[in-house]
Amino acid sequence: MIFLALMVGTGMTVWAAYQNFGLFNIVIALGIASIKATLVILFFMHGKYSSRRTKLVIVCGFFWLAIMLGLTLADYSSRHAEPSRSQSRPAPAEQFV
Amino acid sequence: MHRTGELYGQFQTLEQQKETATLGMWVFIVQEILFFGGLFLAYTVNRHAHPTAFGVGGNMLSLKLGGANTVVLIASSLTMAMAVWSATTSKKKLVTLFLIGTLVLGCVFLGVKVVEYKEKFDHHLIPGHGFDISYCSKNAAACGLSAKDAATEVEEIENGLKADPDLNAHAQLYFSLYFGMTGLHALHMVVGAGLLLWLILQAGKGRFDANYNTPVENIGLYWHFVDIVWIYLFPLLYLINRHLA
Amino acid sequence: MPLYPEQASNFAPQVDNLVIFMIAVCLFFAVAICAAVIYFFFKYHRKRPDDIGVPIHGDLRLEIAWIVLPFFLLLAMFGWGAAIYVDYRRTPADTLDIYVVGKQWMWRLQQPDGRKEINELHVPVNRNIRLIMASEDVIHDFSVPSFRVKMDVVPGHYNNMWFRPTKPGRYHFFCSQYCGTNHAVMGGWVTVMEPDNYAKWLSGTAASGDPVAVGEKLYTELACNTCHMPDGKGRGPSYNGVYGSKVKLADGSTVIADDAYIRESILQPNAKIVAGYAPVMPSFQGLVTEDQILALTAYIKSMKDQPPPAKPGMSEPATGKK
Amino acid sequence: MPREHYLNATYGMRSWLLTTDHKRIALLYLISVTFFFFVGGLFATLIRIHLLTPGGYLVTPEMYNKLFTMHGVAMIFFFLIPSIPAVLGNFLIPIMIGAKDLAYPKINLLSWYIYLVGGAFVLYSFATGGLDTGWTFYTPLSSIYSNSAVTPAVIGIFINGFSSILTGLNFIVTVHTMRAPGMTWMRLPLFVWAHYATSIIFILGTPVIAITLLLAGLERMFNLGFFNPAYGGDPILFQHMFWFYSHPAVYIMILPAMGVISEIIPTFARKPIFGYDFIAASSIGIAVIGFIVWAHHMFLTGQSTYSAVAFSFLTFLVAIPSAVKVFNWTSTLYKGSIAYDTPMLYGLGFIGLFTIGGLTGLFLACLGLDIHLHDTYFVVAHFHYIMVGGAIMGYLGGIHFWWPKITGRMYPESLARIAAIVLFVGFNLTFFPQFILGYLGMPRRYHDYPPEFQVLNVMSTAGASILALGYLLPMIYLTWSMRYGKVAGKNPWPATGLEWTTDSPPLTENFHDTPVVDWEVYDFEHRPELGLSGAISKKPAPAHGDD
Repeated sequence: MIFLALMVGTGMTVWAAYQNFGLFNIVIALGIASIKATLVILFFMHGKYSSRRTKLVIVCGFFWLAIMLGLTLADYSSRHAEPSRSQSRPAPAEQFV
Repeated sequence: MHRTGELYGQFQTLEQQKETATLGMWVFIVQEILFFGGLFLAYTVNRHAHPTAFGVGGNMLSLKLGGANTVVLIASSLTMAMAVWSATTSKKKLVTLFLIGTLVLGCVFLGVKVVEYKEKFDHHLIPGHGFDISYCSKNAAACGLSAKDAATEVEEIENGLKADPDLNAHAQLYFSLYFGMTGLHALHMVVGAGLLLWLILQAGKGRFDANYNTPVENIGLYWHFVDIVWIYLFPLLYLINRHLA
Repeated sequence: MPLYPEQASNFAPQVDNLVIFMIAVCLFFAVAICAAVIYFFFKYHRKRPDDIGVPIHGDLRLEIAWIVLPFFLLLAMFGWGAAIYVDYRRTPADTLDIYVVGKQWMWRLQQPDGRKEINELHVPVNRNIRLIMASEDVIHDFSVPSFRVKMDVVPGHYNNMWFRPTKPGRYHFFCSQYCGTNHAVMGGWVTVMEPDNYAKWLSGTAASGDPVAVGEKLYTELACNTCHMPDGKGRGPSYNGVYGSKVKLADGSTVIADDAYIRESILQPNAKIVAGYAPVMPSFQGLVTEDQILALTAYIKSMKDQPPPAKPGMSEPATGKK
Repeated sequence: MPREHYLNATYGMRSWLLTTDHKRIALLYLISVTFFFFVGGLFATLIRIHLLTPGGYLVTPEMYNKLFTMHGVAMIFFFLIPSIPAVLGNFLIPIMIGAKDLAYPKINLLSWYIYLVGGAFVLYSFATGGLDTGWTFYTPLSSIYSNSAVTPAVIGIFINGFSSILTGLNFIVTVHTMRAPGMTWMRLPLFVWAHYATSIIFILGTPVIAITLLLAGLERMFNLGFFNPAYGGDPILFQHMFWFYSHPAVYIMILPAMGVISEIIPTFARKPIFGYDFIAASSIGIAVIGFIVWAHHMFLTGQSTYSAVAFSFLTFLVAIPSAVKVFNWTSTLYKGSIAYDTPMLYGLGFIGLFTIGGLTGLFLACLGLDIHLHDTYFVVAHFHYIMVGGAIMGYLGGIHFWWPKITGRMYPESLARIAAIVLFVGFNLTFFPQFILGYLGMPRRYHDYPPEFQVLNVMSTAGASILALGYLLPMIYLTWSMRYGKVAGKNPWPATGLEWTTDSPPLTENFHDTPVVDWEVYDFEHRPELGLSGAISKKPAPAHGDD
């Protein structure tokens, strides 16, 4: 069952990769991957049937991953919205030789 | 030392011992998540900075090989899960069989990976001095491209250069990440294969049954984790923005 | 012995005020805690070896108090600090822009008019100055303690910072981000000058040496002399007596060999080829800077009184292509 | 025929090198971290001598850069991080919770060997060309421009990371599954809580530094590019990834020391610790919040202003759990029965120095001030107050406190008190002047400085020589006491923990029978077996502390 679902998921990502959903390309690809990963954790790895403590450990792992990715990317994505005056990039090349 | 179900000195009961092993494995997997997390972070930031080069780089990978590998690896996860199931239900013959199946699929995966690496080497896609993202568009014959594919590739590289004049440099970033990420993943596979080999020997002696199956279960957890990493690597490296080709 | 560096920019008083506030708050807590520890230490000294203390397990009200009160103090520190930081980052619109390049282990600083200095920076007092900074190799950091400013200089990025010097004088600047062997000597001086002195300094030429001499040096350094020989027998025309004269071009037209023409010939040699010569000169675009071009031009100018070489087949003195 | 214990149960090299006894592994760690402490200390001595004069004539600039880099690498990765957890934690956690050993004794031994292999790589790097990148390994200096032996050092630290990870894994699982009957979470000694919090950081942080340094190493070895600006990579990304571990790593160093102090203070004030649950919770709080403050090391790299403001705020937040601890320790002294034994002197010294270290941290968290103070000697002074004044004071306090348990013998008390005071004075004289140096603008990592900074540098060097003496003393008398010290009983102080109910030194299985805990933590009142019949004023305490 799970195996079939995973196979379908794989097929879908490949198909989706050839479609253009604009910004959503990445969201869709990663969304499907996440669904697949969740299936593996819940069923292949028996996450669904394990103790609350184990579940907490798993959630912690992903939560910290989210902290690392989230806060770092928050820096990168807010760099272009500086409160200072418009940052006209100085003409490079000649001035900087 | 690996006598079936032996109680080690530091424990009071067998349940405590088993519980400890499972918890330990999960904690280990959590640290693996963060380990690969660093790679995913490096990937995300660099892709964000150079989307064109990463798109062009991604299209240089073989979707056929990558896709086939995904199927192989998920299948190996299935056989691994079946092996764990057989162990917990004391089907001793089946355990060995499924474990061998997992190992074979794992080796197929690694074999395909070697073929892919070789191809990248031939196509001058190893970062460093010889790197040339446009090598195949210039030497279609050497890369075994059909006339049509070659034309597509030439066009793609031209478009890429228009959007990103420094395409060749930035594509090296992509391929560094490609080799870094898949290389570390493959390394984990190799370790996993070693563990499987040991498990198969133990299973052959009929050591695992409903009472004692912790090694099968824990190595299973590890194997599934490695599978999950690939589930993310495949779309990130091979798939995103395929359509741009 | 001074306890703080000179206050020489708009930021210095702001930062020092905040520091005084922080020291006051922190000193209060440090003294209170140390005093309490020392007082209890002696007051509750063990009298008999088998004495035990009064079993007090805690007090919720106290715990809440010392979570909430410090929180508000911290909030005040954070807010004040953040306000100053935003000032640092919000560059005013009317700045004098200085380009700064860090490389192992020197600073090159360039005035808006193209004038360059090494490890020296001259700026007028009471003007908003913006530094636009890039690195050629590793990460550096431009820091002027007397101005209380500092910013990393990162390869692949342009980082900006601004300040307004408020007091004429000479102030140390340092490289503050460890950058390899000579990190400690990668520094220099900022000279803050009255505006008219600054203007004088800008127009003066003495500071950077005689441009003719600089140009002559460049002339050999860039190997111009290997083609443009004075006797006109090289692969390129001679400079002698060229400046200001008419030059006949390969397409039959003529131009006056002025500053603009010389500049163009250095950067785009094949645009106007002198009659009788082949278009073999490479472009120096990106290899020479504007002030190097100025120096080269000055040198070429200085040769205008030399007799032009007589070259058979040429009616006019040959020129131009460097 | 002497009583059998873990030290004399078996003999010979093999019985030590292949031991799985957590107590013996702790002693193996004790020897190896002490070795690295003296390696790092030697570098520090040379640094201070070099800085006596502006211009510095002792060593060349290259050599100076190597000295401070190797000082940092040896001290941070091979002394401070493993010191308390791997020595005291290893020795005490199983005994404190009433277990026979850690959950994975073999993995425990393995992590010591991993530590040795990592250490060997790093020493190899020191010996063959040294290392001059700064302990922070910032790219592209480390990955492209440095000419020193970066590759083996990076490999060594990468390997050493797994030693930390396995130790943390062992502790977490042990605390969860190996507690003796009656040892509930709320009866755990605060030392165990602190190590639990530390282990969280080991598990969640260390893999990130491993992958980060691996990527920098690959960049150097194979021309790959992850952070290389020539390929369009971003050196600031390296800093994000580096500090995601390396800031929490500061808490790896200080949290266990806080755990030690939380044991020492109630023992020598002889009363329950004030606000047990708040101290326990603040350990976890520090571990968690400590993970979301890292970019305060990067306020000046050009990270976005919004991000800087957010990180500054979060950094201020982490001050609160630390302050809660200090307030609670101080309040514990109130109406105590305070003894002046050496561990207590270290404990109180810790409170003072950690308070200064913590409060000066606020200056650096404060955005407006960090611009001026960043990368100056102010930072150097601040983190030495935390790491030396905090972590090493805690470590030495703990070593003295548990020395009778570890060796079965007492150290010479009066000599030890003198050493503690010498250390305190020497430390302050070394590092306090550096705060002023920093505010005056002297950048860190300078082999050469303008002459106006000389007075303060001379003071600092003078202090360092006193400090060095302070470190040599315990080294000598502790070694001496192993043979000649007074024999200690089961519970010389006396203290309330489970570790004090067993023999000194304990037997290999720790306890004769599995202990059952039926008392509350740090309770002196209802423990007749401690032999404390002395008077206590039974008046309920008025509910106000100090401040």
